[in-house]
Amino acid sequence: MSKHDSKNDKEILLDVRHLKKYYPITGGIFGRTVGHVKAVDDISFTIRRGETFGLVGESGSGKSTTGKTILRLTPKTEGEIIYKGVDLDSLSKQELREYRPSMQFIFQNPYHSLNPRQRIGDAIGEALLDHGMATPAEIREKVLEVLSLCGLSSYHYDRFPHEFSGGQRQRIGIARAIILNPDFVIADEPVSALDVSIQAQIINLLSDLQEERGLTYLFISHDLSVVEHVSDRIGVMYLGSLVEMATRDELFAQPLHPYTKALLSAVPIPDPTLKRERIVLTGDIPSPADPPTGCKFHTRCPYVTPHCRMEVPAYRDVGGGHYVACHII
Amino acid sequence: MRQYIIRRVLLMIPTLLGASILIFFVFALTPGDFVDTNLKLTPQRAQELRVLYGLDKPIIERYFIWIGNVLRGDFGFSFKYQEPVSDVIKHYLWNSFLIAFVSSILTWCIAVAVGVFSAIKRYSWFDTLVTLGVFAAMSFPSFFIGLLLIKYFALDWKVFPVGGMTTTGSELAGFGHWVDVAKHMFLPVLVLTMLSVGTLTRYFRTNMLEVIRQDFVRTARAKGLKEKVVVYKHALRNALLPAITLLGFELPALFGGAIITEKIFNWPGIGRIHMEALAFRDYPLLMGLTMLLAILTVVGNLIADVLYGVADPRVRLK
Amino acid sequence: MSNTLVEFKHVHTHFDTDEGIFKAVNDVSFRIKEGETVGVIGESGCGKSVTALSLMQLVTAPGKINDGEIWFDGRNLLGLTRDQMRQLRGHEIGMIFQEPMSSLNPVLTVGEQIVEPLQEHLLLTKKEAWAKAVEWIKKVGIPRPEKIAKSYPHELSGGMLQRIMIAIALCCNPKLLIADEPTTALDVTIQAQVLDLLRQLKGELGMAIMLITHDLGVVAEMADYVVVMYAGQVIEEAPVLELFREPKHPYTQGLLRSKPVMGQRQKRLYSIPGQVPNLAQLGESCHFHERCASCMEICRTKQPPLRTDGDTHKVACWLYEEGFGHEQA
Amino acid sequence: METKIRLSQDETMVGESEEAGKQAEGSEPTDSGKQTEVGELTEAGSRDGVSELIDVGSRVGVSELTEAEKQSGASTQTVEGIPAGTAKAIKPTRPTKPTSLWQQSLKRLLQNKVATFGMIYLLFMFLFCFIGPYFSPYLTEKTNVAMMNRPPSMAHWLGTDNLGRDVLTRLMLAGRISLTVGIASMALSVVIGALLGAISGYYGGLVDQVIMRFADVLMTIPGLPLLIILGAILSDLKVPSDYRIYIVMLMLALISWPGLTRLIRSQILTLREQEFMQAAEVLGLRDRRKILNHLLPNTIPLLLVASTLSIAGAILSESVLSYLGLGVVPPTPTWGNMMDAANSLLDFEKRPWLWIPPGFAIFSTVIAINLLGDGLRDALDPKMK
Repeated sequence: MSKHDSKNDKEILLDVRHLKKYYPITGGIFGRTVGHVKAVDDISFTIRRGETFGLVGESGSGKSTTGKTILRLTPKTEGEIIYKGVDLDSLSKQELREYRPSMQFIFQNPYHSLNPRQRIGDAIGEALLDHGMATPAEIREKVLEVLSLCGLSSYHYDRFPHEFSGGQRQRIGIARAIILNPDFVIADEPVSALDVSIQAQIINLLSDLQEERGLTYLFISHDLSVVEHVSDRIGVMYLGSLVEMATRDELFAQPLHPYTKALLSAVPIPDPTLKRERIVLTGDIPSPADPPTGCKFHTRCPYVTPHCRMEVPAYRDVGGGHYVACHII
Repeated sequence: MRQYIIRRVLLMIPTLLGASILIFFVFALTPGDFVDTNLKLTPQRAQELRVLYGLDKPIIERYFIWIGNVLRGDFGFSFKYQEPVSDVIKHYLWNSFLIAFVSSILTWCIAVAVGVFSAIKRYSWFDTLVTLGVFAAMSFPSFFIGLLLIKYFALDWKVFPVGGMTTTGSELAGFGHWVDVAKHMFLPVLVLTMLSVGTLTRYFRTNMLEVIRQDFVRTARAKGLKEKVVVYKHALRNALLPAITLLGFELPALFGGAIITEKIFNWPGIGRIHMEALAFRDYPLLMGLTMLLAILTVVGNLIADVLYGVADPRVRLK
Repeated sequence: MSNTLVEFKHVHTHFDTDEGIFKAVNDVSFRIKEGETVGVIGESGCGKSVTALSLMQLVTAPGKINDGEIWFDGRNLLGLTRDQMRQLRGHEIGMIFQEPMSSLNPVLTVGEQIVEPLQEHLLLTKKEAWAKAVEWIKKVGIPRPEKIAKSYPHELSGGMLQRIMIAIALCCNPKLLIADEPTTALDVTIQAQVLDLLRQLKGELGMAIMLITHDLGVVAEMADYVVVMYAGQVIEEAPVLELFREPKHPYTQGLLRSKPVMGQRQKRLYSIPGQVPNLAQLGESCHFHERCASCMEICRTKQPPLRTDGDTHKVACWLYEEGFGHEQA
Repeated sequence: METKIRLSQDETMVGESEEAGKQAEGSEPTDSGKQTEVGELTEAGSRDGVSELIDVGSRVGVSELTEAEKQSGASTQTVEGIPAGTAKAIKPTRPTKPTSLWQQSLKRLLQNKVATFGMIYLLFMFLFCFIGPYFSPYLTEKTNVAMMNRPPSMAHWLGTDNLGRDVLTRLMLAGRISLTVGIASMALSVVIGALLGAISGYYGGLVDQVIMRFADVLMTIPGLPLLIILGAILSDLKVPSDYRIYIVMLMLALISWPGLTRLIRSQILTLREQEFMQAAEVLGLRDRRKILNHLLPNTIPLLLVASTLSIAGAILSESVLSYLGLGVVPPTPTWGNMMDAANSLLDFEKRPWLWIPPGFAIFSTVIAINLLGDGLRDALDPKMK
């Protein structure tokens, strides 16, 4: 993704500090809390304006929960979310509503993220009306403009979601998000439910929009090849914690954390001539309800030491903005 | 699982209390009571009786007396039968249970067989026939079926007795008695079965259709198992699973008595007692009966949930 | 030259629904040799799953195999009686599916579900079958096989369940294993484990594998020979090395370029425009012509036959017919 | 097993709501973004190839949609080796009229022969009851002792009753009352049920607990016994007969609103978990718009089916009550109280034309409503089965 020069891209748009999201497990007769599912366990990272920050991880890594907690779709347990210098939690319900247009979200499942009984024109234009950013007269014209921007035609305005394919519905979801002219968009697995050829169309659309409108993305995905293509900086999550974070080139050129190395080697490459020595992790992903003690990856790590079992490794910068949480590095 | 049951039992208490309040005040607030129905009494004698039965005390006080007794198992005293309510209930309960139990067994067997079979033979004539039959059974007013059966089977063709439990004045004992009761029982059981078989059949058919579409049924076929093993071992077992909860809901129907059917067939069960108590405004008996129904329903719901837990390994092992 | 195990000859499987007749499998012909892994790739709706289900004759209503022959081990399966076919399933042909979490009966223990085919096909006694089941659970790499045999499917992870499915499919030593998107629902690291297991078992048992997937990486890694399907038809087939080195059909070329590949970053992804045509309205034309960059007049009117071009590389495109297109650069 | 009918009718509804309820709780939000494009792309959720194809094919006139695709895709394509954009653009044909889900449901309903038959029969029943009497010569209802208890004849198609009134005309007039009571009590219980269900479903917390506990208490007492007790009390209060109808409506609504409340509540809970509601949250829409534009339109299908089926329940309950003399009492005729002619042995055996027609009227109307209700459920939302 090319860097965007017009705005001062050094400004930090989003600063997440020690974010935690615990789901209580109830037990006993009166349903008191007997434990926690640590879905997001002390995550910190920053995103600069115009940048695409990739968040990659497998099931149960907490990447989607992170996205939803940042936008206050689910209440957080601890930590701060500073957006454009303002702590989102200090805002009242009404104040938060006014901030909503500038932070948008693109959902993973094209079939469930659109109201089946609402025409797509209304679905896209509804928020503009509700925020008073356009008068009813202007609505149709503004929606048509954003429809063509996203590769859809004017006569789609009155159509209903069930008349579109997966790829087109994702375009509608994107149009609905960008019509509010947001600065920051979280894309939660936007292309995972699509076929390869349609995936490429949506990825290209997202990068065009970033170039034209200077958007900043938090791109969440389990697909490493897609994340490598779209991101400037990438964070790798495992069982609720950030294990490594670096610029794209550095992360793929020399991954440090054993999990990142295993993850990169596990991705099948569409090149039969390539014979790679693959690190195959043993065992299964532990359940987030009772994570292993010390470093959470120690149960599957090929380089495990007694120290890893006891102490949680510190998440530190090993030079040049390359963060990693591992004892043996 | 155990904690879940304890929590459910604790939750039952407020619900039952609420029900008892509702029942008591529905009766207490209505003008007139048992004493009024007996017109022969002089006003002065009537007042004496009221004091005797404690009807003159303020309502709230009467409620606590009543609920206090109920907690000790004493459901009060029936005016009409001049004996404790619990004895009246005990006496007639088993008659109702008899027809209800037989009818339940019949209903469940038919419903499972017909429901499952019509699900397997989905677009056959049998399936459409069953669907129409199900809707007919659900739409019949209970008393209408009863009257029709009596008119044709009892009066015109004289195959079954018109009503009652035994032919009047017969001293048959042992086997002969039971044959006689069986003859009397046939029509009421038929009515009760027809009324409930509709919904249950549809329930099993829908469940079966749902299960047949599941992935593991396709896996069973991919394993090369015989079709009847696939259907009756894999699919049926999963289709019957949620049905176990319905056993719990049967409880009130088993002991609560079928008010209309027992009235039409003059069957000496709880249901008919219920109607008579209404006619005589025998409120203590009515309150006892309705409270019994409430308890049966709540216990039935609990049993339904517990059975589901026991049956489904996914819940049992949580 | 190992002889042919499976041969599809002009197979037609159509779905007669109220929205028209869907030609899911539209005149498909290809071969699978003994001990060979054939990868069948294509996007959603290209008919790859239905082709496999046609071989197993598990096509559910309203689908029906209308025409063509499916030869297996010297017999035309469509000529067999219902019971003869049933005896083949699970004995000569094993099959595993995409969703391991829902492919096992939730109320039966894992062991019971492995024992069934053993007793049905190998006529083992209950005790012998149970012992063999435990042996197979160990063979597919699951620790504590005795305990696992007695547990229920919901107690196991996705990866373990897929291993159980593999045990079920292979326990009667079939000649062919059909794997319909076996690792799509699994995490990358677990997918690597399952693919390794499949390779190891193939080495040991030497069965042929029909691997159905949409992931080009998995095909490149596993398959010896690749068949590309689009809109119910085979449009290209070739040995895996040749197909990846020199794809001939524009659709295959487009697919290979649209997929972001780790380590080979492109500035912008090539994306095939448009989407898969409606299978109920397929005319007498090359079904890809609307999306094809090098579409010619004839493509719009006539369907190209599948022609061998070079010794083993077959392609169905007018560019490779004499007198029409020019030789591809 | 009267208690069973009402219970079982409720039970099927409750059964459904429990199913929906179960989905509402759902498990901890797993974020496995697995690329199960086959599974996820198919809304209907059935796994095999069929749905994958039907989904692909269901797009309306997909070919002309691709034209729009092409513009955005091809124009920015500069890819070595493959000449860009040589294919001529296809002129987009005028697309068919957009079909809303409601039109699609109507089409599916009309295709369902059984449900359409139910609808036509109901129409006939309404005309028969509300327009019929004007054609009957005996509308004035004067009792005519000379014509007492005549069997069906050319003059009186269904004979006359013990007061010499024409049974057919009375059947029509009775139908008016029975249908009105059924529909009115349904409307009442739907309004109460929808309102309380929406409030407890949307706002939850204390208000939800209070409403739900109250509904539970009401539901502990099986419907029919409660109805009979209320009916008995009603006759004690010596209410003038024309007011009785309204009180019977009130009673029927009183026992059926808890079932509806629970159904609507679990539907709202399920909807709130849907992604398009989270999208509404992200877009910062006001509560009013979330409820009116998103929650309500998606609840109406369930409401439509539940109210249709509750009419059937109300008519059945009213007929039982009136038959026992506890509901609407003569002289206002309803199908139920016309049946008490069967209580005297003589009428019952010798004059079946007195009680069989009203019984059949109830049965046929209720079965038509059930067929229509079931057809509606399939047409509106196949998943709602």
